[in-house]
Amino acid sequence: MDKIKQFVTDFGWPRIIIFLFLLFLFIAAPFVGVRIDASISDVFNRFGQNALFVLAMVPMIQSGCGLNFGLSIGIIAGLIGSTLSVQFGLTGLMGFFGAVALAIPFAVIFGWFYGLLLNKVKGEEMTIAMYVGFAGVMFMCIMWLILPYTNSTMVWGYAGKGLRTTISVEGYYRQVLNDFWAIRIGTDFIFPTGMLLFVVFCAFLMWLFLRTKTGTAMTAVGSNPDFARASGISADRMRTVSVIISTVLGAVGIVVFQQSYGFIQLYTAPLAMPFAAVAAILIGGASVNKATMVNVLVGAFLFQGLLTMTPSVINSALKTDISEVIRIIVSNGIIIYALTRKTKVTK
Amino acid sequence: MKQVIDPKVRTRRLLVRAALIVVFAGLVVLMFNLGKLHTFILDNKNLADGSLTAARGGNLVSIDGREASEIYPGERSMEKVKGQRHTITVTSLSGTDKVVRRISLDLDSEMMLVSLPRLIAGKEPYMEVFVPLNVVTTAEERAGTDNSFTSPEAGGTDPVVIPTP
Amino acid sequence: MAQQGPLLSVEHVSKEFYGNIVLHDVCFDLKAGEILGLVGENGAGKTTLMRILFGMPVIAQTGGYKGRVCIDGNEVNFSNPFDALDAGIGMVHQEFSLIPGFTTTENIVLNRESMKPTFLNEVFGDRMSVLDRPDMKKRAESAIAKLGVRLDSDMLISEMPVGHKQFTEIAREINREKTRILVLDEPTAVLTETEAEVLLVALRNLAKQGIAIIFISHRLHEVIQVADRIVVLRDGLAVKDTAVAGVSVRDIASWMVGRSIAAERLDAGEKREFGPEILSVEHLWVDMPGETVRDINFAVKKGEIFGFGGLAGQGKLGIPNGIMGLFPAGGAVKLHGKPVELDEPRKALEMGMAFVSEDRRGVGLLLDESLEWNIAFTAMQIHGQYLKPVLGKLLKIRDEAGMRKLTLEYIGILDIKCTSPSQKAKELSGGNQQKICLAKAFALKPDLLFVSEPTRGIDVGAKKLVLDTLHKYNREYGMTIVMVSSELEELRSICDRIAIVDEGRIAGILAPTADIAEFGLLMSGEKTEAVQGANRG
Amino acid sequence: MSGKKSLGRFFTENAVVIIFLALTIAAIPPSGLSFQYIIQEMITRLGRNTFLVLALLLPIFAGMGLNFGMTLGAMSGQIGLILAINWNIGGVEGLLFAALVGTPISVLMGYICGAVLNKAKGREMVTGYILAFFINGVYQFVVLYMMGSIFPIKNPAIVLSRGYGIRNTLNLENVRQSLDDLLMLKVGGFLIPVATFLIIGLLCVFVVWFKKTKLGQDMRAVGHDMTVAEAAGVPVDRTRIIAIIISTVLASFGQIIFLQNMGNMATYNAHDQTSFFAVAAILVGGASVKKASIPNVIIGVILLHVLYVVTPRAGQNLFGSAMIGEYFRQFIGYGVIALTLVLYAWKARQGAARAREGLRGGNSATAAAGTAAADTAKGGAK
Repeated sequence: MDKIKQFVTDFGWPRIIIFLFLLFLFIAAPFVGVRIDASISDVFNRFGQNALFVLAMVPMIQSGCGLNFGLSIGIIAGLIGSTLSVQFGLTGLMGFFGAVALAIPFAVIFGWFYGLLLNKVKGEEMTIAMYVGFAGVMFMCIMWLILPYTNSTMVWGYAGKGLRTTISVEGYYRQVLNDFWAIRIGTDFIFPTGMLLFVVFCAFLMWLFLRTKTGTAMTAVGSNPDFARASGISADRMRTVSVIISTVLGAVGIVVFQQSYGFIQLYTAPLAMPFAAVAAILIGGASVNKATMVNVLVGAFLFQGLLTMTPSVINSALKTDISEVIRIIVSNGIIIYALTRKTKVTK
Repeated sequence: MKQVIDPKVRTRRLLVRAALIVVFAGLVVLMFNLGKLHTFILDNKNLADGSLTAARGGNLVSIDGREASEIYPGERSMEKVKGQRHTITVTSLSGTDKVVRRISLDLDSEMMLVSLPRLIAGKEPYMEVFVPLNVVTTAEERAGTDNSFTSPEAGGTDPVVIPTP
Repeated sequence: MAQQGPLLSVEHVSKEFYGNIVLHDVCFDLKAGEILGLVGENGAGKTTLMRILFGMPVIAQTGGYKGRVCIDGNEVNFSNPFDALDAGIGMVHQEFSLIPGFTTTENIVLNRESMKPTFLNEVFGDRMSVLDRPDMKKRAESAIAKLGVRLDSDMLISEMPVGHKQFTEIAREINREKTRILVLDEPTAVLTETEAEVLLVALRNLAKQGIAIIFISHRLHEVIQVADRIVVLRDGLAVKDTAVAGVSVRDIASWMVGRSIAAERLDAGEKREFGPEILSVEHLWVDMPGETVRDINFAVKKGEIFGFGGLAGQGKLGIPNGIMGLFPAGGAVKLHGKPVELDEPRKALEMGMAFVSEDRRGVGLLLDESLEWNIAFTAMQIHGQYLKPVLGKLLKIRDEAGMRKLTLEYIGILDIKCTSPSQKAKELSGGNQQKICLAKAFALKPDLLFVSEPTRGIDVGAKKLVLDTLHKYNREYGMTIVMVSSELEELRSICDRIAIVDEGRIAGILAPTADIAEFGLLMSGEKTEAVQGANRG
Repeated sequence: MSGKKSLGRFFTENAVVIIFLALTIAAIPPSGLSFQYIIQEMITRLGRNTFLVLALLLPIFAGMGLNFGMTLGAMSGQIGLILAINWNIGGVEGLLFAALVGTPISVLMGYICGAVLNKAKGREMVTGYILAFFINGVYQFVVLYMMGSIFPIKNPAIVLSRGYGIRNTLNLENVRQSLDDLLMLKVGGFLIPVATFLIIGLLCVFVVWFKKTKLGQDMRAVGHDMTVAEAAGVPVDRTRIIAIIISTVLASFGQIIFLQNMGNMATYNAHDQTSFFAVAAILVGGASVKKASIPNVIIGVILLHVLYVVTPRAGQNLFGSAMIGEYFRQFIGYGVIALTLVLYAWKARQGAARAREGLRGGNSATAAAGTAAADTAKGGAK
């Protein structure tokens, strides 16, 4: 009994409610005429699309920088990589990995500057990260208009310059990961093996990294910066490293997202993306200063499950589009919940 | 710091606060009354039964002393007014006849159809509630914020209009 | 006035924290207009006594106290400091409780501002009154005048010298009309000598106006100068309660530190021989808040246990923290003759020094991590130990098995009581946490170990074990140890030499067998002949 | 030397204002807009936005940073307006009605916001920001699903054709600019909405007066040092909640003033950018997270909005694309918020570091200098 109580306090009521709610949705789905196999397939797909963004939260949480509201910086790097890949006409797996390879250097450079900045503003990271992210996105909006891209699939036809808002990657790297070893059962169930393998591979790398000397030091910095300092660790360096890794994961994440979704979305599209990732990892049980691989996987699954199931089930049951509102309330509610919980490390 | 409040002061404050709540409620009601808009539809048409005909040559109609508008026979005109008590002055364009009527409306009457011939003739009821046949319906719109940040597909809050190709 | 009964009387007050007796049957009286000097070492019970007097919630939370505190002969029992304030007890804490961006006046009348009611009071309560600034200024100035010092009532606190801040604090307490008893906790600690002089005069002024004062200070000559009567606390007992007349600094010092039983040496009669000089420190300054080190010079020989004693706040804690690079520091520090880069903890660790911090929970431990992490972490980061290659030596990751083995080893050696090596550090008791900190340092196999307050807040059994362990490592592995402690007895039981730090400088270095009164005098900032001799030698 | 130094200090302290001023002035000529036009726009926008920006002041005094939760007030004001439109209440009376209805709602919202922020001390800003998102969900639930179904809505013109929920865009013609037109003066070719400015002036007087009250003083104390204030018996949490409540109520009035000037209202988006514009304006005016004044507000509104007026045209003329100007002004808005937050956090850390320098003069530093440094360090650590 005590153990259950302990579990409840550790995990938190909001998360348990969300979990039960999702469970209820799955049970209710067949009764309101929602195909369960299509839903599950959809959940897997969206899980794969978004898991890397959620994973990108881990290093910064671990190093004590808090939630990465500035993930859009990484996403921008990814967008640069993917547009360059399309510009160079890379296709298939080449296109995908080309985009990733082109994005990573930008992500490292952006992440490095972003990390330096966050080191200067300890204690205010989250608010500043958010606005740095916003400002970065708006700056890139200008850049998308004036950078000299020429590939006709990407450029506005009538003006001859400036990138389109939405660029199809059909014929470049659309679904290259999804289709890799994909398992089709019936008409509606597709298991995107390749994408999930890639996600698992990234998660494994992160798991390994957290076990290296540097990863261990990073966790210690987040857990107790004074202890780490007394053990000869430079907190600033570790924080910068964590920010760079987070940014790189954001960049890779958006390319994975694009190949599954089929489009590159530019301009203001990245503005809102970090919030979904933040909500997901918090739903997964992470706090503002502690996160594990389990939090990532559970969180991404729960959150994406919720996003998939609420519209289909609730809307068919109530004949309204109320799911949007539920989504807003749930995802922001969980962030508020995490922010207002007393945490040990207060700076 | 604990502060012991004099019971006298406390009662006084309670009274003041209660009074303020009353004033607040009163203000709401007052604003409702003063600000309530009504629409007059001034109708200068012959009556269906032919008992009365529209004034020939048209009328000048002024509500609450505002600038008068000309209404010719067979015409309708709309006037928005604030509050419940109004004066309608009808002058024939020839300037011979002048009729002044004071009207008091119910709070919940939105649109009133005023028949000018009846009004001029002083024949009750010269005013009836007007119910529009069909509510203005525009093409169905998708309500709500056009996106939420939780759905990346929707593409983020987009305060900027982006040209489409 | 003074002929009446005592204003405040403390009768048979006892207090224990979790079985630890910190006050035992303390009695004293205080009359109106009297200044009582309260002295004692750190941990003698002064702070606890004042907390009881002031109704701090921590007292009630830990089970209350025994005995009675009476004001005007009526027993009082405050549940929070505001009750105490209402009863007329004002307290000036060691740490300033002032708002830097406010003026003197605003601070003096903080939350007791003069107000003029407005019509909005009727709606939103008294806080909608407008401040009556002229009256506030008048009141502040009258409080300052009462104190008899010069203080600009419109100056911002942030622009003031420290002394004026202290006066502002006192003025705030006497601004309360009710204040009849004023408690001052180390009011002169942050003042220069001239400022302290002014303060003492001001206190006498106040006493003449009938305010009773409890004056807590470690500067014994100040106590003698200002107090009418003196109460000496030692280990929770009021060992002396006497008029000040005819008492010398030396007397008080020996009452303060004197023990009935002599320190028990672990090495009675052992002949000690040391190697060459291992650490030399010249002109060390350290900017550690509350423990500023100004100018420290000393040298330690190989195999020696060197002790630092002194009262809290005098800078002894700053020495290891500065050398290990945890706080900004300067000066010349040499280990094995090679200069140590200050402000760089990694360099200090790599050169073979290790540090057990006094701030166990803040600096010493990763409370949310396992014991394995806590013990092996520093060794992993500094020496690259407890890592194993994976993926064909591409990457090295934590060797969990190795870490476990190491942890089990130290759990055995230090008798650490825990459920498993993967238990979280925060779940252990204070004594066992301290052992983890020691294990962490030992795992580095250092040439020189700094231990700071190794026995603070742990029980008697654990204390002995910690000291024995240090002794063993010194004797068996020849580990040089620099130990900083507030407990003189502890230093005397284990150290080969003891330096007493006062106001950021070494007041003197004594042999552990030196007369106890010598230590007391050094701590009180009094130079003795013996010390001057020792310094020359 | 001191003259040079103080000039330098003036520049660093007002860096944001100066950069903005330069940027604005530089963007005016390429925009090709006449001064006549720009000044008229400036007057209009000053009337439209100032009240909202003023709502930010009290939480800054109380040390709670920029109140991103002011959006809650904006939503309350919008509910008031929706009801005024529903019952067909027009003119200034309609606005007053909306404000009266909005007040209790915004008090409740302010209380919720304050209570939540008290639980998130040290990260008020990000919490307030997310709280605005959260309450936005609740607002949508009420307006989109409950209005017309549970709360009866009389006016069919504002209800979606499905029978419940409010339409995306509301026409506010019944109250459009009724406050502005109440007392419109024409001075030298410029239209000046005197009534609006009078209300703004009244609020400024209130703010100045409020700072002199006991509550205002308590707020300052809490803003400077919560621990000391608490020790002195100031009810810290309560004071912070009151600051947020007042701010929320003012924001609700501000949004009503803003919308009456705009003349129509995007039911579900009108509040999205409220806090963004207000915060950007006050920061452009030279305020920081801890310090703000009425001049900051006025300078900020003028500078930000003149820039907002001229950049799209300047972008069009310079780059041949109005979009660049659009994006540029968004970038500037977000950028200035990020920049001032960074500068503030950085300065605070530098200040703490400088306080320590007193000791580094060397080992012969006098005792007095040492204690002073130690003391300021102690103060800084608090």
